[in-house]
Amino acid sequence: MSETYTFTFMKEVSSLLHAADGNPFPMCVQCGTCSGSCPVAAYMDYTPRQIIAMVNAGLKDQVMESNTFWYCASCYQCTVRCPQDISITELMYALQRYSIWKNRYKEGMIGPAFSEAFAKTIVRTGRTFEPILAPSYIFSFKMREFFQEIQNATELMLKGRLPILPPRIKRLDNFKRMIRRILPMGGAE
Amino acid sequence: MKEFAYFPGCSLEKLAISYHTSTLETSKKLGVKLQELEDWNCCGSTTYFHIDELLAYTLTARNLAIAEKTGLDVVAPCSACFKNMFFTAAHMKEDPDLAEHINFALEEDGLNFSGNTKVRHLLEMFAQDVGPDEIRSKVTRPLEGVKVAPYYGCQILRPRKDHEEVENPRYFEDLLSAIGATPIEYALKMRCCGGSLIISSRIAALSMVRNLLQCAVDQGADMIATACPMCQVNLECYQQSVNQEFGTQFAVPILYFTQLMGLALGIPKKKLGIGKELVSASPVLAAL
Amino acid sequence: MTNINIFEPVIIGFTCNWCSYRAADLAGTSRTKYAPNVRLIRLMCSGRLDPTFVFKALANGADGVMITGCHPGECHYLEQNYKAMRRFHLMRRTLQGLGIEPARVKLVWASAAEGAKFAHEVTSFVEEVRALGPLNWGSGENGHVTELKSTPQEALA
Amino acid sequence: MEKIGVYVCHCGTNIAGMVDVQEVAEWAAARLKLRGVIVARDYKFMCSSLGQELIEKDIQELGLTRVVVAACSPHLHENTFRTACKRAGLNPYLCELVSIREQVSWVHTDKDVATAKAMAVVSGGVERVNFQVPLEPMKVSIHPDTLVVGGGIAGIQAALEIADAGYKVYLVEREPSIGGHMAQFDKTFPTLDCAACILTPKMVSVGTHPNIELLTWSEVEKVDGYVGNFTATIRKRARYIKTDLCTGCGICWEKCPKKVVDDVFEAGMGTRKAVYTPFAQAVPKYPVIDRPNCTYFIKGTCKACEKFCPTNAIDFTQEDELITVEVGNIILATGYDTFDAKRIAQYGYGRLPNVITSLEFERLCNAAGPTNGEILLKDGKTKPKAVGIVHCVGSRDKHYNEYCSVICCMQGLKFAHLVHERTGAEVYNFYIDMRTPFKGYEEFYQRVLEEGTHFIRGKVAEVNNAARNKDEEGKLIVQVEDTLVGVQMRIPLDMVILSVALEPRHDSKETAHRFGISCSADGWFIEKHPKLDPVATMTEGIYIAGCVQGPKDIPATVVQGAAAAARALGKIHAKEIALEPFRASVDEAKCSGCRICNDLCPFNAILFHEDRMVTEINPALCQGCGTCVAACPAGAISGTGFSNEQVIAQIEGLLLLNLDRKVPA
Ligand SMILES: Cc1cc2nc3c(=O)[nH]c(=O)nc-3n(C[C@H](O)[C@H](O)[C@H](O)COP(=O)(O)OP(=O)(O)OC[C@H]3O[C@@H](n4cnc5c(N)ncnc54)[C@H](O)[C@@H]3O)c2cc1C
Ligand SMILES: Cc1cc2nc3c(=O)[nH]c(=O)nc-3n(C[C@H](O)[C@H](O)[C@H](O)COP(=O)(O)OP(=O)(O)OC[C@H]3O[C@@H](n4cnc5c(N)ncnc54)[C@H](O)[C@@H]3O)c2cc1C
Ligand code: SF4
Ligand code: SF4
Ligand code: SF4
Ligand code: SF4
Ligand code: SF4
Ligand code: SF4
Ligand code: SF4
Ligand code: SF4
Repeated sequence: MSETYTFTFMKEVSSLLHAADGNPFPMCVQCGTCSGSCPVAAYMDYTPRQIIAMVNAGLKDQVMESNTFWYCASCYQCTVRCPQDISITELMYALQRYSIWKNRYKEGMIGPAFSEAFAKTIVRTGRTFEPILAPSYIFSFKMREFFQEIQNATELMLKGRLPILPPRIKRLDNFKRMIRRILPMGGAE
Repeated sequence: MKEFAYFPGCSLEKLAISYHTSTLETSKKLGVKLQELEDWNCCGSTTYFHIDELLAYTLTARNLAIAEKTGLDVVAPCSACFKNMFFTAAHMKEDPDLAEHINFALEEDGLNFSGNTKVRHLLEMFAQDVGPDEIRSKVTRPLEGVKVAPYYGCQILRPRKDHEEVENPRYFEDLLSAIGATPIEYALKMRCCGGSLIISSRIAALSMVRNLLQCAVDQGADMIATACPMCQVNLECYQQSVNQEFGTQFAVPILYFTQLMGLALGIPKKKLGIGKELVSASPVLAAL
Repeated sequence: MTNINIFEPVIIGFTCNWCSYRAADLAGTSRTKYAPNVRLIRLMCSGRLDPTFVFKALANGADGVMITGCHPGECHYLEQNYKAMRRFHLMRRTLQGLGIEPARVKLVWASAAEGAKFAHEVTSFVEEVRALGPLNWGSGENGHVTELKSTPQEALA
Repeated sequence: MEKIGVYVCHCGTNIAGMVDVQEVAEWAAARLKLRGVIVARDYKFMCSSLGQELIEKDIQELGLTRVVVAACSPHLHENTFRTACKRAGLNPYLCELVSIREQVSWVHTDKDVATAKAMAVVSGGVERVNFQVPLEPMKVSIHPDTLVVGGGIAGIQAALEIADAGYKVYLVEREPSIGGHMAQFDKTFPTLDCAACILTPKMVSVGTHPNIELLTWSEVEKVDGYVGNFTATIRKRARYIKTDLCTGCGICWEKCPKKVVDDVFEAGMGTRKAVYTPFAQAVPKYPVIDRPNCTYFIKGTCKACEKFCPTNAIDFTQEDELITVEVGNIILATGYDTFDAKRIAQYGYGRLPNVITSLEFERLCNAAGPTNGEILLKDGKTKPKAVGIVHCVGSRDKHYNEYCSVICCMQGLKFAHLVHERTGAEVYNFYIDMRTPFKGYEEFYQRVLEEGTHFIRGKVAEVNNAARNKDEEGKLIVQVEDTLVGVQMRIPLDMVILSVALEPRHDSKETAHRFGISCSADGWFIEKHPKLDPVATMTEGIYIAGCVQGPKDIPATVVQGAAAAARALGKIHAKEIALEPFRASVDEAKCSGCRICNDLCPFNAILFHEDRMVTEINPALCQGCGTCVAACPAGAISGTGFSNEQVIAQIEGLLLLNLDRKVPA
C-alpha cells in the first residue's frame, strides 16, 4: 500500500501548540534521541520519533490510531535532549488534545477518559479528589488490576491518607467564571 | 529569616499528608517561614495539558497571581505543580499575548499576574536557598550509616534546557550528606517513575517502577528519598503490584526527604508522619 | 510604499565596512528577507560617523537612522566603536533637545557573521519608527525640496 | 559638471528577477541628468568581459569622468570595475560600485518597492561619486619574512613551502614541540598510513631548515603594523634548558622524580615528567621544565636533572624573553580543541571509567602510547569484547555546536577497523548520517562494512551501568533507538568511544582580536570569501590555514597550508603592494590646535607639533578609520575617499526620491 504526502495534518497540529515557532517539529532530523531516551518507548505502538515523521508526512489516521501519545508519561526526557530543540512532550500533549477534540482515539484507551474525568473534577471544585475519579476509569481495568487498586485504596484509607469529602475552593463562582473566559464549558459544567 | 509563599497542591492535603506536616516542621526548625497561599486551586497536574493548554496555564496563573500578592517567592513541594508554575511564569513573561489573555480571565477573580514571582521547588529551596551548610549546623541526630537513594524524578529538573546540570544534578546528594546519610550513586535517579501512566498504561508504569527499585537496590540503597508526592505514591503503593507482576521481592521504604531532614533535626517521628508509609521504614531507621 | 495608507518610514543606515556591511552582504547571500525601508551607506568604521550625517539624514526626509558597527571589543580598528558609542549617546541627547524622539536613532552591533541579526534588527527598527510616525523635519522651503540645492561645483567652492 | 555613466547589472535573474533594471537605468538617465548623468545602461552581466568593455567604450567615446555601477557588493567586484576604468584611462577611484543585489534583490520581495530602492541606491552613488577625487594607490614594500603561528600540520606545511621557496619563516608554537594533533594519532584515514611515519620527516625538515626559525614554547603577544610591515612581539617562555648545550639525550627526564599527568599530548591517558618533551620524535629535541610542576620550583630542592645532565644544559635562572620580529605576512594555523564530553552528562564520561573520548582512544591504540598500542580497558589488562563508537558527540546539536565536525564519521570508521583488527571485538557505530565524502572515503566505509562492523542508525540517548538482566551486569549499556527498525535498543558493551566535536581553540577570540581579524559566533576564524578566498582574511597580509578556519581533515589542512603559503609568496615576490589610499589628513590652516583628535587614533598616527600648535597625521600609520575626521570640531581633518562632502552627498542622493514624492501632485 502506498500513501501520499499531505501537510495539512502537520499544520493543524502545529497550530495547536502554544509556541509552534519555538517548537519546529518539521525540523526533526530523525536522529532518534527522543525515542532512545523515552522510558515508555517499549510499550508504544510507534516510537516518538516515528510519530513525528508520521505527523510530518500527514499520516493522520495511523497517528490517531496509535497509543504513543497516550502512553507518554510527560517526563520531558526527550525534550531536554533533542538536538533540534523540539519539544516532543508538547507535541504529545497537542496530539492528546487533538484526539479528545476530534473524539478519535485507539480503542480501549484509558487515558482520554481519565483526563476528562480529572479535568471535570477540577472545573467543578477547584481541587482534585481521588475517590470520585476512580469510577470513571476503573471499569476499564482488568480484574487483577482492579483488586490491586482496591487494596491500595483500603490501605491508604487505614493510614488516614485518603480524604472522605471532596475539598472545594472558596471563591468557586469567580473560579468558574474565570474558566468561562478561557473556554466554552460544554459538557464539563 | 527566609520567608516563602507556599503552594501545597492537592496531594498534600491527604494523600501526601506526611510530606505536608514534615515540610512545615522542618521549615520551622530551620527558621524558614512558609505562608500558605489563600484559596489556591488545583494546578491541573499534567492532565490538563491533554485538554486545553490555555486553561492549564490559567489554572496555574491563578495560584501565581495569589502568590504574587504576597511579594514572596513561591515554593511548591510537588514536582508537577512546580513545573507548571515555573513554566507558566516563564511563558507568560516571554509571551505578552498569552499573559494578556490569561490576565483577562484572572480579572474575574480580581487577580493579575505580572510575572515577577520566582518559583522554587521545595527541594531546591532547602538544598540551595537554605543550603547544606546551614542544615548541617542544625543537625542533632545525623542519619549515620543510612544509605539513601536520592530520587529526583522528572519535573524538578525538566524541561529546563538552559543549564547542563539537568542530566546530573548533585544538590539532593549534598543535602543528604548534610544530614549525615550516605547518598548512593545510581543511574536512574532522574528517570521517570511512570507516575502519570499508572492509570492509562499500567504495565509500562509498573515496569518503570521495577527498573527504578532494581537500580537503587543493586547499588545498595536502604531506602529511597523522594521530593514529590506522585513519585512517593507511585514507588510505594505499586511495589506490591510490581512484585506480583515480575516475581520480585521489593520492600523498599520510600520517604519524603523532609521526613529524613526532620529526623536528623531531632523532630519526633510522629510529627513527621513516619509510620504512615505502606512499606515501613522502621527496620532501616531502627539502626540509628 | 505600494499601500498609500500605511506609513512607510525611510531609514538611513550607516554600516561599517568590516562587520555590519558584511553582515548585510551575508543577509543577502543567505537570502534573508528584511524590510526594504533601509538604505545603507558604507563607512570604514562606525567611528567615522559624524553626528552631522545623522542630522543631515533626518533633515532631508529620513524618519530614522540606524548606526551599526562591530561588537565592542571586536573593532577592526581596535576600539573606535567605543568612540562611536559615546558619540551616539551625546547625539541622542541633542536630538531630544531639538524635540525629536531619540528612538529615531538606533545603535546596533552586528559582526560579519550576523546576517540574520542584521536583517532582524532592520525589520524591528522599521516597526519602531513606523510606530513613531513620520518625522517631517526641516525638509526645506515650504516643506518640499524638489532639487538638491548644491550642485557639486557649488559645494566644492 | 561631471559626466557620469550609470551601469545597472541584471546578474542574470539575480537582480533582474526582483528589480526592473531597465526602469532603473531609464530613470537614472532622465531624473539624474541634472546631477551629471549623461548615459545610463543596463546589461546582463556587467562583470563579464563584454560588460566591462561597454564601460570602457563609454569612457573613451563619451568622455565619462565618473562611473557608477549598480550590481553586487563592492566586496565582490569593486576591484573588477576599478580596473576596467583604469584600462580606459579613468582614475580607478572615480568609479563607485553600489549594491542592488545583496542589499536589494536578494533581500526584498516586492518588485515595485525593490525597484524604487534600487533607484535611491543609484542616486546615492551618483551624488557620492561627484565628490570623489582621483587618487593614487599607496605603495608599500613587503618585508620578505613571514610569521607562521601554530605548528600543527597546517603550520608545518605552510612554513616548509615558504622556506623551500627561499624565504625566511618564524614558526611560533605554544607547546614544547611542533606536530599538533596529528602527532597524537596512530593511523590516519583513509589509507591508514602511520601518522608518525608521514609527519616526522616534515617535522625534522622544519627543525633543520636553514630558512626556518623555530620558536617553540612561545606565543605571540602583540602585533603592530599592516600588510608588508608587521611587527610581532613574541614571548619565548623560559625553558630552563640551554639549548646550545642540550643534546636531547633524555637523561634528565629519565631521572626526574616528578610525574605529571599529561593532559595535552597524552590526553590525560598517560604521564610525563616535570622536565619533558611531549613525545620521542619531538622537534626540537630539547626538553622544557614545566615550572608549576617542578619540585625545585615548588620546594627549593631536587635539581636531579641538573645533577645528571651530562652537558650542564639545565639552567634554573632563565627568564621569559620578549623578542620582536619584522614580517611582511602572517599565517595563522592554531588548530582546534576537542569538545569536553563531560558536558553531556548522560554519556557518563568522567563517571564511567570505560567511556573514553576519541582523542584518548588515539593514544590508547598508538604504539608509543600508554599501553603500547594495546586496546585495553581501564583495568589495564582486559581486552574489550564489544566496543561502541558514538558519533556526533557535541556536534550537530543545538545545545552544543550546530555544525558537523566533518572528520568524525571517518574517524569512527578508522576506529572500527583498528578495534576489529587488534581485538576481534564486536564493534558498533552509532550514527545519524554517515558522511564519507572525498577520495577513497566511501571505499573505506565499504571495507569496514565488509569487516562486519555493526552500523546502528540512531543518536545515542544515554550510556549507563544500570543492568536489568544478567547479560547487562558489569557492562556499559548504550540506550539508543535503532531508527531503521523503530525499536529502542539496549546494547551491553565493554568500551564506549565518544567521537567528540572539533571546537575552536578556547582562546580563539582573543587570538583573532590580537591579529585584528574576525571570528564567527562559534569562534572559527572568518575567511575573506567562503568559496573564492578561503585562505585570506579581511585583513590584508593575514592568512589562515587548517582547522582554525573550521573542522577539516588532514588532506584539506595540508591543501590550505600550501595555499596560504602561495598567497604569502605571491606578495613577497611582488615586493610591494598597492594599498587603498584612504587616509586622513589635516588642513593645517584650519586646525585650531584644540587637540581633541590627538588621543583618538589607536595606531598613533596623529602627532601634535607643539611649536606650530597644529596637528599632523602620518599617512603611513593611518589606517583610514575616519574617527578623527568625525571628531574634529574645526573640520580641519578630511579623509580621502570618505570626505564629509561625499557622505553628505550620498545621504542627499539616497533621499532624493523621497523629496520628489513629497511634492504635491
Ligand atoms: C580523534 C581524531 C582523529 C583524527 N583522525 C584523522 C585522520 O585519521 N585523518 C585525517 O585526515 N584527519 C584526522 N583528524 C583531523 C586532524 O586532526 C586535523 O585535520 C589536523 O590535525 C588539523 O591540523 P591543524 O594544524 O589545523 O591543527 P592542530 O593539529 O590543532 O595544530 C595546531 C597547533 O597550533 C598550536 N597552537 C595553538 N594555539 C597557539 C597559539 N596561540 N600560539 C602558538 N601555537 C598555538 C597547537 O599547540 C598545535 O600545535 C582527526 C581528528 C581527531 C580529533
Ligand atoms: C550540478 C552541480 C552543481 C554544483 N554546485 C556547486 C555549488 O553550489 N557549490 C560548490 O561549491 N560546488 C558545486 N559543484 C562543484 C563544482 O562544480 C566544482 O567544485 C568546481 O567546478 C571544480 O572546478 P575545476 O576547475 O576543478 O573543474 P571544471 O569546472 O571542470 O573546469 C575544468 C576546465 O578544464 C577544461 N579542460 C578539460 N580538459 C582539458 C584539456 N585537456 N586541456 C585544456 N582544458 C581542458 C574544461 O573545459 C574546463 O573549463 C557542483 C557540481 C555539479 C555537477
Ligand atoms: S530527538 Fe528531536 S530531532 Fe531527534 S528524532 Fe527526536 S524530535 Fe527528531
Ligand atoms: S515525555 Fe513522553 S515521549 Fe518524551 S521521553 Fe517522556 S514519556 Fe517518552
Ligand atoms: S557584476 Fe556582480 S551583479 Fe553583475 S553579473 Fe557580475 S556578479 Fe552579478
Ligand atoms: S638537558 Fe641535559 S639531560 Fe636533558 S636532554 Fe638535554 S642534555 Fe640530556
Ligand atoms: S628539578 Fe624539577 S625538573 Fe629537575 S628533576 Fe627535579 S622535579 Fe624534575
Ligand atoms: S562527521 Fe559524522 S560523526 Fe562527525 S559530526 Fe559530522 S555526521 Fe557527526
Ligand atoms: S581636532 Fe581638528 S582642530 Fe583639533 S587639533 Fe585635531 S585637527 Fe586640529
Ligand atoms: S583616520 Fe583613524 S587611523 Fe587614520 S589617523 Fe584618524 S583615527 Fe587614526
